[in-house]
Amino acid sequence: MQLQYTTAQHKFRHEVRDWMTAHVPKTPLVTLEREDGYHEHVAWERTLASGNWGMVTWPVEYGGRGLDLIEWLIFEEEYWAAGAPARANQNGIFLLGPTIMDYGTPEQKARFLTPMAAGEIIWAQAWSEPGAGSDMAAITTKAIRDGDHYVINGQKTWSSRAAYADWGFGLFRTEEGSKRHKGLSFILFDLDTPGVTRRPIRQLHGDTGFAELFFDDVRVPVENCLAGVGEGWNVAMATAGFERGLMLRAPGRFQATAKRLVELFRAHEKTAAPAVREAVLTAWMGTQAYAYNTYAVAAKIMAGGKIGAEASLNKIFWSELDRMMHRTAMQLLGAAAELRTLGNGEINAWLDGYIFSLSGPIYAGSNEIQRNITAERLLGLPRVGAG
Amino acid sequence: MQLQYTTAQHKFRHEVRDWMTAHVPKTPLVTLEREDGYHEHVAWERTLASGNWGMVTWPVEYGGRGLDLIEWLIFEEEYWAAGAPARANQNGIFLLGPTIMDYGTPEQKARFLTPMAAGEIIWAQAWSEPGAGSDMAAITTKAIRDGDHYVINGQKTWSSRAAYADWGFGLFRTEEGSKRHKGLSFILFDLDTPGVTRRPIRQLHGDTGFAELFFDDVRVPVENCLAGVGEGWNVAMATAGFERGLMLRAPGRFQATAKRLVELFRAHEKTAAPAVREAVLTAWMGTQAYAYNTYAVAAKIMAGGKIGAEASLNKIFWSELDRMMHRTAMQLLGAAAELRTLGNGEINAWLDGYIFSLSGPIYAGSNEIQRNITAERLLGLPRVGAG
Amino acid sequence: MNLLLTPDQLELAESVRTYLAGTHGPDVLRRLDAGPNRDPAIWQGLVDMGLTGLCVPESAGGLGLGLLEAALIAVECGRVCLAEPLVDTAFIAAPLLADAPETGEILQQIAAGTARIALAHPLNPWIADLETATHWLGTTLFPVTRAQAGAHHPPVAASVDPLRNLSPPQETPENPALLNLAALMTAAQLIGLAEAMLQQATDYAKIRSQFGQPIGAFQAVKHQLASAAVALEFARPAVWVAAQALHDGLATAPAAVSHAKIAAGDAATGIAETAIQVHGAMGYTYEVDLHFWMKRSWALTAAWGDRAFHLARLDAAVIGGGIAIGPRHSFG
Amino acid sequence: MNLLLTPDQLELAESVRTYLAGTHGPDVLRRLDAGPNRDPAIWQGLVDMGLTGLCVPESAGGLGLGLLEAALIAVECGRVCLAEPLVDTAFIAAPLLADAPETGEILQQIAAGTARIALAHPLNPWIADLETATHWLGTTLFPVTRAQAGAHHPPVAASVDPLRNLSPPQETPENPALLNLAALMTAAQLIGLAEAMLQQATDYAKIRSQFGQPIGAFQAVKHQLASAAVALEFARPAVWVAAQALHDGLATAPAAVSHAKIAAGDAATGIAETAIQVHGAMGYTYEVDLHFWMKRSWALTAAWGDRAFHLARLDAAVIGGGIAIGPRHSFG
Repeated sequence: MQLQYTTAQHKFRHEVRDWMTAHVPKTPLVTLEREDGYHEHVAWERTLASGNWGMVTWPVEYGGRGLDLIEWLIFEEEYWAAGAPARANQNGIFLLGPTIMDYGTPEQKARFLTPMAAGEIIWAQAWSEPGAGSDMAAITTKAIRDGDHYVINGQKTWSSRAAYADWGFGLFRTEEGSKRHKGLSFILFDLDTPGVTRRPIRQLHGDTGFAELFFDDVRVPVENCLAGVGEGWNVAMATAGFERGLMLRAPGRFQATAKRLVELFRAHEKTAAPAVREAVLTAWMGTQAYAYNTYAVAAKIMAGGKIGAEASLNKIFWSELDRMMHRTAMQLLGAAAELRTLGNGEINAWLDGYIFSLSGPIYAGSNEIQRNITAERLLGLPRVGAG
Repeated sequence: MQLQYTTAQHKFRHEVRDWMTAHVPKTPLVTLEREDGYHEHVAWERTLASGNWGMVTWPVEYGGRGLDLIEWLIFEEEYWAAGAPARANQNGIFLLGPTIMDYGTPEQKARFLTPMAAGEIIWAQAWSEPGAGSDMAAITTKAIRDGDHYVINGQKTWSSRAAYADWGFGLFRTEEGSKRHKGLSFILFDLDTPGVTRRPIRQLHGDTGFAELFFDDVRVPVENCLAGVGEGWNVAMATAGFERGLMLRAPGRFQATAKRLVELFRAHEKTAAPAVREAVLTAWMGTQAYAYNTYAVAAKIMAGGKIGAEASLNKIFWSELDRMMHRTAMQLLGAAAELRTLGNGEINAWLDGYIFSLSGPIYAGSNEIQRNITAERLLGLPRVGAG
Repeated sequence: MNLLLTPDQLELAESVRTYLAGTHGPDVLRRLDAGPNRDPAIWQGLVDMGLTGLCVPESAGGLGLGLLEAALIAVECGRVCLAEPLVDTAFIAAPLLADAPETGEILQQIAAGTARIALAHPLNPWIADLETATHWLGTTLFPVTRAQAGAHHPPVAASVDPLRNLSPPQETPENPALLNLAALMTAAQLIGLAEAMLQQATDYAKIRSQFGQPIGAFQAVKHQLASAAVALEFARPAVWVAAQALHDGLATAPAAVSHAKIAAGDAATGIAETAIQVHGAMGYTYEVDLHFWMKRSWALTAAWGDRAFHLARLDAAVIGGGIAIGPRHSFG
Repeated sequence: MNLLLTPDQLELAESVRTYLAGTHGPDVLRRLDAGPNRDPAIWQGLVDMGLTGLCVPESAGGLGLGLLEAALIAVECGRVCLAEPLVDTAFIAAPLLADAPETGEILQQIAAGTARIALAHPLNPWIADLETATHWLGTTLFPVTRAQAGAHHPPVAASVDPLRNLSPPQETPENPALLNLAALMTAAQLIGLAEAMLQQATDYAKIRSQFGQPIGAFQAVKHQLASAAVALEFARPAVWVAAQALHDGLATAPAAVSHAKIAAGDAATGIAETAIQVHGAMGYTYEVDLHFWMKRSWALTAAWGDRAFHLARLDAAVIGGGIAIGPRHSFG
């Protein structure tokens, strides 16, 4: 075990820091969940790409820097320390990108990865359906082969970014009459294809981040199918693995929250409830533990290992930690917690953050599902009974 | 709603207080879980009976005082405030007694209730079997009719008080080949009947409170069957209702614990962890809420109402509150928490109390079962799936 | 000693619940959210029910009922997420003014529904419903001037609750009686909010199916909802006792009020988190009604003394020795 | 920067785990509980494994390994609820003495297993394993006199853990290096204890049937055990990092040690409660082995600085500004 960064890693950290200092917008962008904010965030993606910071771990030929996971963690630490914006292209660079690298044809890689890293094409997720949330294998939206196209009919919902994004990816039933995990294929589609209707869904905070997608005889070329026909479930599980696993939530993000929480506490120390003081310390411990764990997993992967069901432990931990930190902040704000803008005229980011943190234990596989996976795959408890 | 006690109630309170002051042993008795301590506690039961305090709510003809539930609550408040010992006859006076009053024949009432109130006969519970804990309907111990006797063969376990008590009560399968809740009868038996073997079970703390009971052709007269043959399940559910419901745990017991916890906190205030301060306040609020709730339920019953599945809410609440209070005390004791006797030579009652509190969410129907009951009977959620 | 609610009290609460269930459903909340978020017709309905006069002495044209009755109705206001300032005007201002000397015609006006009273206290960084108020009450009663009424454009403080109208605070000294009464009635509304959210989550768990069965059949969902039911069961009586203790002017009333406010706030905010979790992604949308109740719960939990404020009051009482504790002191 | 345990480290831990699993099962704990609770044969086995010399420099006949390796073995000691004072003597006293000037023959004696060193610190109201010790260490090393060795009859302080032998404390000033190292190694043992209890509860949930299926098939049981696994997963790396930071003498080491001690203690005491709940009434008996691990967990969680002590240290570091915090400071 080696707790010191190399000279090269220090040098890289400072390179990131200098670039961020020079480029991170001085005033926070409008929320990504609103159309104006979405476009501000896409512009930021392109600024990142201009500095070749779009996705540092990707191979150089796809617009990455071919850096290792430790360097990625350093990048993320500097990114969040600089207060840089949320990533509009999260779905693409962290989820779809790695999936295409694992399962894509050379043509698909050439076609999709470079514009993804460049922030030219922003991707939306299209997993869930009204009847298929936690139970994703209940998907019914059909993609029926017709010559060199698939004809898609059905509905997706809670599709993140789908309100404004360019392309989408998801699972579709390509084999008529197939059941559950069988007969599903992983298909990429242009959200502007005729027959696709987007209905933005207003979220808790009032803004519209995700959307319903209606497919009415939507024709998608067969070459947009990733991996083999009927292989969709396995490909999706790999993607979900990335999502729950290492890359969806870098430790730096939560360490930045914990630091802001400590500062908020210092400002309200005199009026804070006793347990809040302990919660603030728990927040620091939790975010540090999450960082240690992520550095360890990164090292394991660099040494040729894989993330399996431990990804579920990760997802449970960061989502409940994030909710706890924001809940604690709401307590510290007291009567001001309900205000959308605080006395100083600033947006009450803790309130928006608390609302968003409530979705953490729900999306990317609800924590109930994650605890089932943990119990059954890591602890080997029987599957009998209700999930 | 009336928050003031009547003059009569005040007078009664002082009558109890004076008697307790005069009779409660000055030094704490040895634990009820040891043979010497058991006999000390039985002697205390007889002292109580000598003052006609054995079971104040029972009718006068059975050795009670015919008092109402509010007077019972006042009695319990004074009982716990005086630091009086645990009740060796808990199983009899709070569980079996009320059941006999509801289901017993005049002969059974005359035969069992008076010696029970007098503390002359101490009762053990015999519900569980090795294969029937939470799932009590899985009982297999047989009681087969043979002339004017039942012949009992089988095994009971975790029978509280069975190590030293005089009589036991429990459920037995009187109908051969019957399944689950059917064919069970509620039978009372002398623990010294030939064929009954007691094997005391050593508990977590090392003492032997409960026992295994082995039945080898044990002949019990048919008149020891309470209510109809095959009616056992319903009778047992009524008893369990008493157990989970109003009378097993009077609020005074927990209010006394909360008060001691506040005093412990005052003594360790300087070194206490921040959240412990809040836990102490939560303890006070919780015990007060439990008292309010119990007074309200008592009034409801006095007005002709019944306790139903709300009994499950009670059991969950007091058992988890009691564990939390003792866990908090362990934290306040710090490095001394592990010591069986504290510096002043006194027994570390908080340690014993913590250990005992860990059984609270398990006995009298595990809290998992209670949450199922709450969800299904109070909230009306479907039974489908694993319990 | 009797903690039972009387048949009259239960019947009163029941009648108000029935009325509000019929006239103030989620559709009304969505309508108010879309347009002006106060509606004279709703207010008039409450006046016609006699609710504005609930705590006004019969001599002044009211029903002359007590704080416990008022708290029971405040629960119903929370249950339907009522936006009109009935609780502030009729259950907080009215009882305080009824105890004041010289109140002139104000009590009659409250009973008649022509007076709407906003409440100011240094603990709150805002004042609610000032712009539609005729008066505001701090330590004494003031008429609302046009300037004050207009004070919210600009700038009104925007609450996360789309049906709450907050204006900048009015300078006023502390009024302990106001604080205790307002904290109690806020706790009562939080009970109603919590009960409604538990009901919504339970109803959803019965109809939403995944993996071939209603999600409410899964123990993971059952036990979350059961724990919510436990929290509510033991928060409710703390509110009833606090209401009666305040009504009776018991010395333990302030501690009882702080207990009630903390227990009701914890139940409401905790059940809000349970309810959204049970609703899954649906719960994160504006399309499901749940969000109105969640946001009101967050707002009221921190209003009239947040958790830390009331814990500090309890600390002085329980740890500091301000009140007697232990088995003999269930009620003081 | 590399947080991976090396193959050598994993293999070392694996070999010790295998040895202890084969020689120090629950039957041994019951035997020790019944009779004299220390056994020279067990000690000799640890000596023959070379564990007493793990942290002794090779020049003094040891393996000269570091604190991380020692912590990994301490985990295994916790996993089997080891009673012999290996951790105190070989993983706490030895590294401290190895850094001291003039240590004479003591390091050789530790490696050879002829020295057993008890540890004294003002934070602990007792001293463990004094009666079988040859020396005790506070700020410096003292031989144990017959009087001291006999000091426990009477009075020895009886621990809830039947395999812990506590004697009255020895007067000694604070030794921060001792405290940090002992707190770290205690945290490591707590990880092993927690892992063992989780394993026992999981195994029991697989074989215990109620309502026609293994209780481990019920989501209520699954999710309790899953939450236990989460707590462990994020406590473990805190211990590894603290061990390495202390080994490297980093300025952040004390905060890392306090974090490790709190996280490991919370995991162990929390999993103890989960484990007994999953075992039901069986878990409340002395007949199930679980109680040995629970009691050791309670004892070690409060030893070498209880939760409040280490929280106060973190408070000064994190809130008080003693260390740098935030995304750039994962490791200082």
